[in-house]
Amino acid sequence: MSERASEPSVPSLMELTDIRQVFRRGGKEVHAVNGVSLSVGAGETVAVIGESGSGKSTLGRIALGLITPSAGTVTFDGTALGSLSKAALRGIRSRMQVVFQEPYESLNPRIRVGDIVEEPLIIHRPGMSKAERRTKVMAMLERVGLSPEHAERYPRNLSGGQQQRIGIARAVITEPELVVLDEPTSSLDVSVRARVLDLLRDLQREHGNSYIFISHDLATVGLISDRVAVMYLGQIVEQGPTAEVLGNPKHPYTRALLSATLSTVVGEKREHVPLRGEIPNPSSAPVACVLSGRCPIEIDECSTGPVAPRRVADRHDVACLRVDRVDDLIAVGEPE
Amino acid sequence: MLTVSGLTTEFRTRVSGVRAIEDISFDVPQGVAVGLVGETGSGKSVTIRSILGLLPATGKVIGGSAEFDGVDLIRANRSQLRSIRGRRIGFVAQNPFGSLNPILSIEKQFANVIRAHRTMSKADVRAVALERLESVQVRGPERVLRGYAHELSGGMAQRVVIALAMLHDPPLVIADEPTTALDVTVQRQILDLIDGQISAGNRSLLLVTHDLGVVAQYCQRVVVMKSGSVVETGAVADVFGDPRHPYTKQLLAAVPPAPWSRAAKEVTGA
Amino acid sequence: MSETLTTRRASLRLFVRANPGIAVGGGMLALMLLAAFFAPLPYGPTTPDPASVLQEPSGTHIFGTDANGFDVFSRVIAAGQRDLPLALIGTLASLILGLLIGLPLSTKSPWSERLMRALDAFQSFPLIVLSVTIVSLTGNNIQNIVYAIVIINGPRFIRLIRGEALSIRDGRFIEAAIATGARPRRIVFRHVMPNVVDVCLVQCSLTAANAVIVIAALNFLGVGVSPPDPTWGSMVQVGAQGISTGQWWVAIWPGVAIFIAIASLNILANGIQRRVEGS
Amino acid sequence: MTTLVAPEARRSWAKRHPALRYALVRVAIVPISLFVLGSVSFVLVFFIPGNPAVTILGDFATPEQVARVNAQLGLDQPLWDRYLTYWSHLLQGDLGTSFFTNEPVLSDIGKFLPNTIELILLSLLIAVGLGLLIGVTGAYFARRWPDRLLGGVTSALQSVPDFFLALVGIYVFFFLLGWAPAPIGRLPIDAGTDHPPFLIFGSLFRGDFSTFGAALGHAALPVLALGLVYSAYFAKTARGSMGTALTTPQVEFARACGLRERTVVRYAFLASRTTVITYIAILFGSLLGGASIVERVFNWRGMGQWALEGVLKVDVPVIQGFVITAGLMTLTLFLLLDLVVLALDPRVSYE
Repeated sequence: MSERASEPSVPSLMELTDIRQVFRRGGKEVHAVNGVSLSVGAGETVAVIGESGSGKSTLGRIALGLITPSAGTVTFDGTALGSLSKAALRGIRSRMQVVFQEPYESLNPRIRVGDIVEEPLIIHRPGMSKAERRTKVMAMLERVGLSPEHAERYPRNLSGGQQQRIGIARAVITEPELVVLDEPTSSLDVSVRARVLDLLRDLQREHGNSYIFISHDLATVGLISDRVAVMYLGQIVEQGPTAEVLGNPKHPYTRALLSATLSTVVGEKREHVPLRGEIPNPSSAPVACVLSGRCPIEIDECSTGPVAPRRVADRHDVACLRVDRVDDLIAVGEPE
Repeated sequence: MLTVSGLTTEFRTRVSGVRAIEDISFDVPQGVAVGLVGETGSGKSVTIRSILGLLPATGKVIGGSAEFDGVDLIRANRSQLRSIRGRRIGFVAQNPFGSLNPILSIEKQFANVIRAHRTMSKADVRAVALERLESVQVRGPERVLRGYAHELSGGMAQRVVIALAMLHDPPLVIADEPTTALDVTVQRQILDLIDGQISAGNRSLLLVTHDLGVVAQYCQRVVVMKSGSVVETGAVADVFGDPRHPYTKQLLAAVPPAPWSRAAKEVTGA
Repeated sequence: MSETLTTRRASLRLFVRANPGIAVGGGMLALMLLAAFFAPLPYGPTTPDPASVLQEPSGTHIFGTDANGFDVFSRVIAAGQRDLPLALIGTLASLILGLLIGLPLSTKSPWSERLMRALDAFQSFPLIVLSVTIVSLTGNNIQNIVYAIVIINGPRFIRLIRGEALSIRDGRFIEAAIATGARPRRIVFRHVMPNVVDVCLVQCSLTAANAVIVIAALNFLGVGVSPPDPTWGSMVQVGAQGISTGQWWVAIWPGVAIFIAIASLNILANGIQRRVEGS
Repeated sequence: MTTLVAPEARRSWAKRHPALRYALVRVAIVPISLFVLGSVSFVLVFFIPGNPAVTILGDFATPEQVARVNAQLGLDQPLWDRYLTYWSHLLQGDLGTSFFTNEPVLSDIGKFLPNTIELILLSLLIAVGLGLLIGVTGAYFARRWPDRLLGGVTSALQSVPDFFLALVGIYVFFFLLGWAPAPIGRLPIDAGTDHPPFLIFGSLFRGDFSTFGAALGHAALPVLALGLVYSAYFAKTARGSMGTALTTPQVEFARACGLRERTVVRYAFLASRTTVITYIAILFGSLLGGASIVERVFNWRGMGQWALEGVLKVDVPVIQGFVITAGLMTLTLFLLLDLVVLALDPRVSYE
């Protein structure tokens, strides 16, 4: 494995190696994740970008040990999650946490906000007294921009942004080293989104934790991540430092994703990189480039076998046979 | 074309009424695409549903008017409204799978929409439906026509919805977040399709969205809403170039810079 | 002192205004229970007056008397002592059964799916006949009607609680709890249980209404009755013989009592449903 | 060559027609269910305390008498033998004879079941028709006065036990008004109790209108009592599912396309059709036993009444016969239901 996945420039905290996840759905095999390797450095933010059905959320759950992968290993701080007992896995959860996309659905509607934030302490800090816990909860609420009186409320009495702050408070109260953020801002309005991202960045600065930031929105990712991995049909098609991937994208799919973000500057119409059709079901193991059939610049070789990633620049890997001709995409006209 | 003035709608709760939108006024001129933007709870949806008479049972328009074709849609009776909806105003909703009937074949749904406004033989219905499906770039229209909604992909289903909404060549189309439920790489295809259909027929478009980029690239005029009221109206170039209302400013500032511009800056700077 | 009383009264008024169903249904039920246990009765419900048999309602016997010379009014009121608590106990037993079986079965394993299918088959069976069998076999007394109520309503609770718990377990906040490191027991008691309370409350009042019907039906058939103790169902049965000959009062009054009991429970269920949906 | 191709072809056939495959699997399960049903009805007897012979002979029977009856009933045989005998009889269609009337159970069922089926079908007709009308109207006028009014009517009907409604009906329509005949059976008392099965449908089919009229008159009260009470349950279900269906984006889009309100309601009904049909099947199943008390009130001589009387006397073969018949009917009903739902909904694909 000389051509290992693009490595962080800092000591690695989490290592995902050749992860595969096969679901059986109605007698058919669904390859949700198909040979993904990814490492996350300490204090680093790695963004996993993709559309629905790309396998990015499955990958996030595998990283957390919520799903055991069909193949491949997940190593967290030198420990393989697969080797841990159930109890040990529960114990390690204080060091890795998650924030979900749906702020309201991820909070138990029957539990007061203060108790929700307190729960990780009850589970992981058995030595702590009730008073100590309460103090910590209040401090945490204040830290995420809520007041102590919010502790007595139920989640439904809060706005979407406030609910997501609760989700974040719950996730970081045990000061985990890794937080998986599964589209944490997708369901929030733009104005709220910016402030939640600020909060996430500030928390990282204080605690030095790592983020795996799962998203479909390149603009958001550009604001927060150090490195980006672009996923399509269960594979990483391009990964590298954020500035590289977003500023100098080499994979046709990344280009297509980028061209989907519309500028708010009137008249600044970016090129449209159209893909044919839509993301297919990841039902069979790949016998071709994952984008074959949709790619505007594909050639016959693209459908002969899976395409391995190639290094195109410093820590920038792209799985495409047509890397050199990717600029031709702009010349390609309207869809179909 | 469409003139909305002073539109106010209330929702009845068990104890009292809650005002969802208040004193909404704007125009949709002939041949112009108007973007209606706002965040969650700003009342965009309620506004268009008040105009189209599609409010749920608890909602009621308590003031204002929506003048279209010389008819006030708010005061129009049921049959007047029915003859306008679908024939003079087309409606494209957010989720294509929600919009289509899951149990009737696509052909049957075309037939129902056609026959809502004119009589036509079965063969003619088929011919019209095929032609329309082709015009929205649906692949394999014969097969689609015979099939059901669940067999379609999201993008294809939304194309079918657009074809249904525009069957009678309505001069005004109202689209409610038509791409929010779709995959990222499909969204622009659908926006381009709507855009093409609108400009081809010199129609008007009222496009409801929360995405300012969509407004900037596809609309000429914009109406900005905040908690049930209009805060700013004008040409898109003016409003986006020089926003007057603090809320509009705040909204525009909150949009993250386009990823390529920021990244490109860092690359060149490094 | 009086201040807290007035605020309490004010908040009560507010509650009644916001939850008319709960107030009316619950109030009627409470009234019936109070009357059954504490109301002074004009005649002994089990002491016949041979001198006045099958008398029409009048000033002395406001609901009339039956063929045995019992005062119908006294018996209708006193029958609540048996019917109502029995309905509530049966409901409680059904709820407990539903929780004990429904919660552990709230998984998507093929086994629990199969058990649910078996439960469907059981439920599609004419359960009223089965419950008559069981009550008459386990000893024909009124307490054993609890079995009948549980047989008919238990499966509904199991299905309801299982379905609700299953959809709750699918929820994001359960995944969040697992990701937090919560043990399975904590997830069930802290996260799943509180969220099934709402549907259980609604179902409890519906079940109690159904239980009143079941009790009345069995007693009407003469099952679980120990004469001369009054129950509404057996009173209707006694009166049924006179109905085609015009002695309406013997059967109608206990029937009306059944109707009011069921109606108040249904109103209560609707009220709880509204409140649950509103929140 | 052909043998090599065949399995592959079959597999692809199953893939192309998952619905058909599901239907076949569903039908294939029936014999298993029947076996379980038959065994359950056999085992049921062991839960019955006491000795059937004592039940038959009364408490004062001598041990010799009991032994003789036991031998007659085959109860002295080993359990396994009895089980095999039971099945061999069952497979020949022999359900035994009643302990008390000595009538073959099968012929009793043949006599009483048609009466019950007529009662259930007519009651369902009322329940479904009225229930749909109430439910759909309520859903259409959601939260406005027709909905509130109909909701009240539904709640009231739901709060009356059917047998009590039947008694009120008898008092009002027979005693007070004299519109309905006496509650003494299916025909006037001089016609006796021996009549061909399916009295109402049969006489209508034969064109015997005087019998049809008389039978229909006698059916009016029991059918109304059951139909009204069950229509409340049906109305509640229909109101719920139509209420949901009418607020879907699908209905909104149909309205936005200018479809007539009639068509819009039809769209919503299509969406809630499965729920409605399922509920019809469930009501049929529960009426099978639920009608028994009303049958008794009107001396309808239906299967429910027969079973109820059998149960009260601990007449084991009658109980077994009823269990098997009712089980068989519900099994068939739910099989039909699954197939109908499968045929109606293009989305259902069973895998």
